[in-house]
Amino acid sequence: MTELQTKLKLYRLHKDEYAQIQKLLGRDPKGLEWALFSALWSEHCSYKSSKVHLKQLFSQSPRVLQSFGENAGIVDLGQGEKIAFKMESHNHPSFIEPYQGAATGVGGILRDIFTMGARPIALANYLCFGEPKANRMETLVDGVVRGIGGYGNCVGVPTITGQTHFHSSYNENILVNAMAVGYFGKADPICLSKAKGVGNLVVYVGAKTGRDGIHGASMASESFDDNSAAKRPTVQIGDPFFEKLLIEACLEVMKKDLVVAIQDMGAAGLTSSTFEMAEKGEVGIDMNLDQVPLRDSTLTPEDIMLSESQERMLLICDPAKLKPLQEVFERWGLDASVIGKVTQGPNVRLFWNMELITDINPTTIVSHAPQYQRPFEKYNSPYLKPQTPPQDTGSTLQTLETILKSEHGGSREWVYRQYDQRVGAATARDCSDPVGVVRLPESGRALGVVLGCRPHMMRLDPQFGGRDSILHPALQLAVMGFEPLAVTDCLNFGNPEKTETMTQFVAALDGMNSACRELQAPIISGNVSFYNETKSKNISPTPSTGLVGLRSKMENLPTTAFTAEGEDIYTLTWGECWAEGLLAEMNDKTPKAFLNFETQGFDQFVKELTKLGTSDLVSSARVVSKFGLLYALTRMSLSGMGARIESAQNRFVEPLYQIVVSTKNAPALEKEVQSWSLKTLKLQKIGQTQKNELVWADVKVKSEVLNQLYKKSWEAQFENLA
Amino acid sequence: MSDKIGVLRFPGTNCDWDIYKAVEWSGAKPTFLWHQDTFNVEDYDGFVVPGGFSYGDYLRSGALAAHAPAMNSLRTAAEKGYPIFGVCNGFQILCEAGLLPGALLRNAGLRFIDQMIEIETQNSHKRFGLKLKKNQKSRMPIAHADGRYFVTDDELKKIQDNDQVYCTYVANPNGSAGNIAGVMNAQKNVVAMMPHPERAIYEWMGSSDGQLYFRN
Amino acid sequence: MYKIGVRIMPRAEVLDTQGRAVGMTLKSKGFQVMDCKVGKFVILQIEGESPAHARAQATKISEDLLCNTLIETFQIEELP
Amino acid sequence: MYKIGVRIMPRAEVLDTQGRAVGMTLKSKGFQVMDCKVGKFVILQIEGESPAHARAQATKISEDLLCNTLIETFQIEELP
Ligand SMILES: Nc1ncnc2c1ncn2[C@@H]1O[C@H](COP(=O)(O)OP(=O)(O)O)[C@@H](O)[C@H]1O
Ligand SMILES: [Mg+2]
Repeated sequence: MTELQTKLKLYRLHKDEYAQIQKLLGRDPKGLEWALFSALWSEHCSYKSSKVHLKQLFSQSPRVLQSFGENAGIVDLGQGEKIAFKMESHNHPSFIEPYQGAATGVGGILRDIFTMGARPIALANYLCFGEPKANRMETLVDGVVRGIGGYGNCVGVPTITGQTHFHSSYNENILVNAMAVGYFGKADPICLSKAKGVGNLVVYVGAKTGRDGIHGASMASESFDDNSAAKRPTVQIGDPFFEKLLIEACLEVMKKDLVVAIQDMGAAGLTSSTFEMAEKGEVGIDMNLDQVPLRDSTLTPEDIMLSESQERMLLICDPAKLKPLQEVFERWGLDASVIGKVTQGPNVRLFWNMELITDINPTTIVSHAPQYQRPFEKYNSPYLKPQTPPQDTGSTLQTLETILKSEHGGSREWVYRQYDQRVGAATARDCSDPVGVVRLPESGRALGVVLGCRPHMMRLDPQFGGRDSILHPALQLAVMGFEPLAVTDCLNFGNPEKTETMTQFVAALDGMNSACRELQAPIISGNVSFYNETKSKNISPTPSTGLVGLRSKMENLPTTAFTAEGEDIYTLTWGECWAEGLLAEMNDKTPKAFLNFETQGFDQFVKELTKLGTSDLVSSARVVSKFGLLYALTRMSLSGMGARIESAQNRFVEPLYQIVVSTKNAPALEKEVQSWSLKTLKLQKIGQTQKNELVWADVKVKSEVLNQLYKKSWEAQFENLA
Repeated sequence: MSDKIGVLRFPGTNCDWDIYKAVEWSGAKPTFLWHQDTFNVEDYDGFVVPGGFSYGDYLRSGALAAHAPAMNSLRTAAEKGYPIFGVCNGFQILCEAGLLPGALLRNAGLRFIDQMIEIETQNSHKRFGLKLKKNQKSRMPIAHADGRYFVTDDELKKIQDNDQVYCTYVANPNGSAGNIAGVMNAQKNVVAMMPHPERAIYEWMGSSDGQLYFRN
Repeated sequence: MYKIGVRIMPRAEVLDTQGRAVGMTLKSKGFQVMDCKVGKFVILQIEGESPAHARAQATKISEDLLCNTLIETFQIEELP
Repeated sequence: MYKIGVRIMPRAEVLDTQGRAVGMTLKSKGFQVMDCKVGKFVILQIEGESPAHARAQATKISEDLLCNTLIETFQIEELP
């Protein structure tokens, strides 16, 4: 290898990118510049394969105060309340060191939220694991769950919802996506990351810089191979205790108006924070790298610029306010060190012991990062021909038992029991419900958080699966009376240099985007994680989503299980779409499906449903999901109240979409639904609630038995994790 | 006239506001007390040490917080008979500070547990739970990794004989000795429990049984 | 400057659940482990006039803070 | 039967979150502690043919199970 080739490999730059750098600079890159380009032009920081597509996203609505471009999106809830939220992946680090990988994933997403001035009030996590018996899987599941709990519990932010999926495509590439929601009350300012004010100081706060995660950003932009083990020494360690101090101190200085701009040091650490702050503010920065607080005195300037040590922030501060700012941090036991100042610019200049070592225009690195139009094909769904769903075959009860015992149909209580779901004393619905609910402190209204993306739908049809990633959670919110407001996402895909991956990516994004547009629920923040590929095998495309919804009051919140005897049970079914879904996969069958979705009127349906969900007409409700209607009814019958059902519907085919509700007032419910005049919607009475037992044709089984099966499956799948 | 309640705050305390709001709900007046500052005990009618992860639970839960300057004042308050209430990490801190008998070890299952549980009152407390009746059941959440109450067998007998057991678990979730969920000192002014009554104030929280622990 | 190690182990009468769990795992993996106890090890760099002085400091620190003598015992050693 | 101690400490280059918090507290209490690291100590009772054999077992156990070599190092000693 030539010297140049070695260098390109080390810094993970393509030779075309090198040519582009030469052109931009008018010379060869030198010294530290290599590291800067490597970090900021990595897929992770530059979104170079996805940007052209992300630009098309529906991202605005009258409620949106901040969309892409800042650390997190912000939505106005009215009455002086706002929320910031975002979701992010930590897949690669979690596969290497599951505890720390997952923990630092939570820490990172929390920083993105409080950087903006919002106090974190809720966490959620979306997890995809391989088959339970796959190599290391038990260790990975254990470590990831402990890590998420270890961090979230300690910082004192409740985890209120999540999802856990299993599939062989994740055997060697698990997904760990974490979402955080932050709250602004009437008096809380929004803080941005735009540096400004020539002469203002650049202040470094939080943990000292160590060797953690050097080259992390560019590592996350590569596929896994057998050498991954050798890349290990860069494990980042998270300290939730330190983060808690940082949250309190940062929110305090923001509230006291002591900062001009603030940015967390996330991927590519000091490099991305410095250059992005300067670039956004169209100013220069002079920074003395020798003044960066170090944990390890042998770090070189390059190490310092690339370190991903956790729990660090970069602030811009008016010199007159430095003293009070430092006092706040000191009170919380943290250091705030001046490491530079804002200049006229345009260049960022980095000094090492008084010597100028880098002098470069931030625009060159940030805005001129490459953007690729990676090849993809037009996606055509194979499931558009009308078909009638297949008939039930075999023993229904046996099939139900198999489902409940499997890793797909069993309880996730083992997971969420390890999360503090109620710290903050605001949780109204915890992880045992699909929608997590917290009370908004000032107005007392309810905020609902739910995650979307069902990987088995993505495997079936990435375009419909993308649409489903929005519609399914939106329905879950609506039926509980929450108006779906906005969306964050985490687009986990394989290698974008492969046409197949890009085709899936574009199709999924198209599905998501149309759904968001139809519901007027914009995507306002998110993250793309490409290269989820190990030894050339891609994961199932997995665009996980997080939706937030607003409910005007806490009263009449439906339960997700039957609670009262003698209530009438109805299904509300939208259109004719269906899929054989997860059960077919479990039986190693290629699922059949009909996915020609009727969009006309769906937005009205969601609106009407939201109103219904806040009325007193619905006692309990559930969106029929994986494994179809029988499984949904089973889930509603676990806590002692069952049902007697009469319906000719296929028990296990998954309707897209269908909702089960129970009501005390059947005539009023019927009248209400008829008044919507939606011709695509079918209302059907299917039975009544009754004590202790679920009965539907040949199925006749006690709630208690179902509950046992549901709860025991985890132990059966993971012997050592009971 | 409403009670003045001092609520201690350590680095890493995260139920401080939850306790603050519960105290406020009860009609008393809460004031935060900062770990680095000593305080004048006469300015208050009682004290709460809230839950959380003081000092990240490093070394042992509550161990580092037990040495804060504010704890010296709290010790004075304890000696003078002021009512003091610890919840979760507050319980751990009070044990580590020697204000309550015993210690809290890692849960028997070695994992953090968040769960709605039921406890049974054994003895009421003059300020934090005066109206609680013996054998009265309350539902509220636990959320802890180190909740296994440990005392030597002799000591266990002593605190049982001396009516120092405050509440017990109906179904022991963590391996606590004598199913103990909450305990008092010999003088019965210092009391603490692992479950979180401040997370069970309003029906929408899933239970409002925690009210009795704050309201007199 | 002296480097002092403090070894902190659970008392015999306290059930060491962590040790028990590790021991069981080891046995199930076929290791001939009859017993396992899990404790802590703390390394302190102490400024002091003499080794004896540093040791005395470490003892005080251990009694005050590092060790809860109700449930743990400790042992001090000078490290190279 | 041999009694083997395994001392497991965070790697030098890795952040020791516990040590940082404990060290801070010790300093604030006025102790002359310049640095503090917190690790684990595991005592194993091992059935083995010889001290060397027991040590070898302990090493294997440490590598396989007790120590996460990504972030920790370990050291083995025979205990009396
Ligand atoms: N990783 C996780 N973190 C928190 N909660 C989770 C997690 N995985 C699953 N859950 C919760 O477990 C419950 C059951 O999961 P599942 O059966 O997949 O969902 P659903 O109830 O939507 O069918 C859900 O309410 C979900 O919120
Ligand atoms: Mg950020």
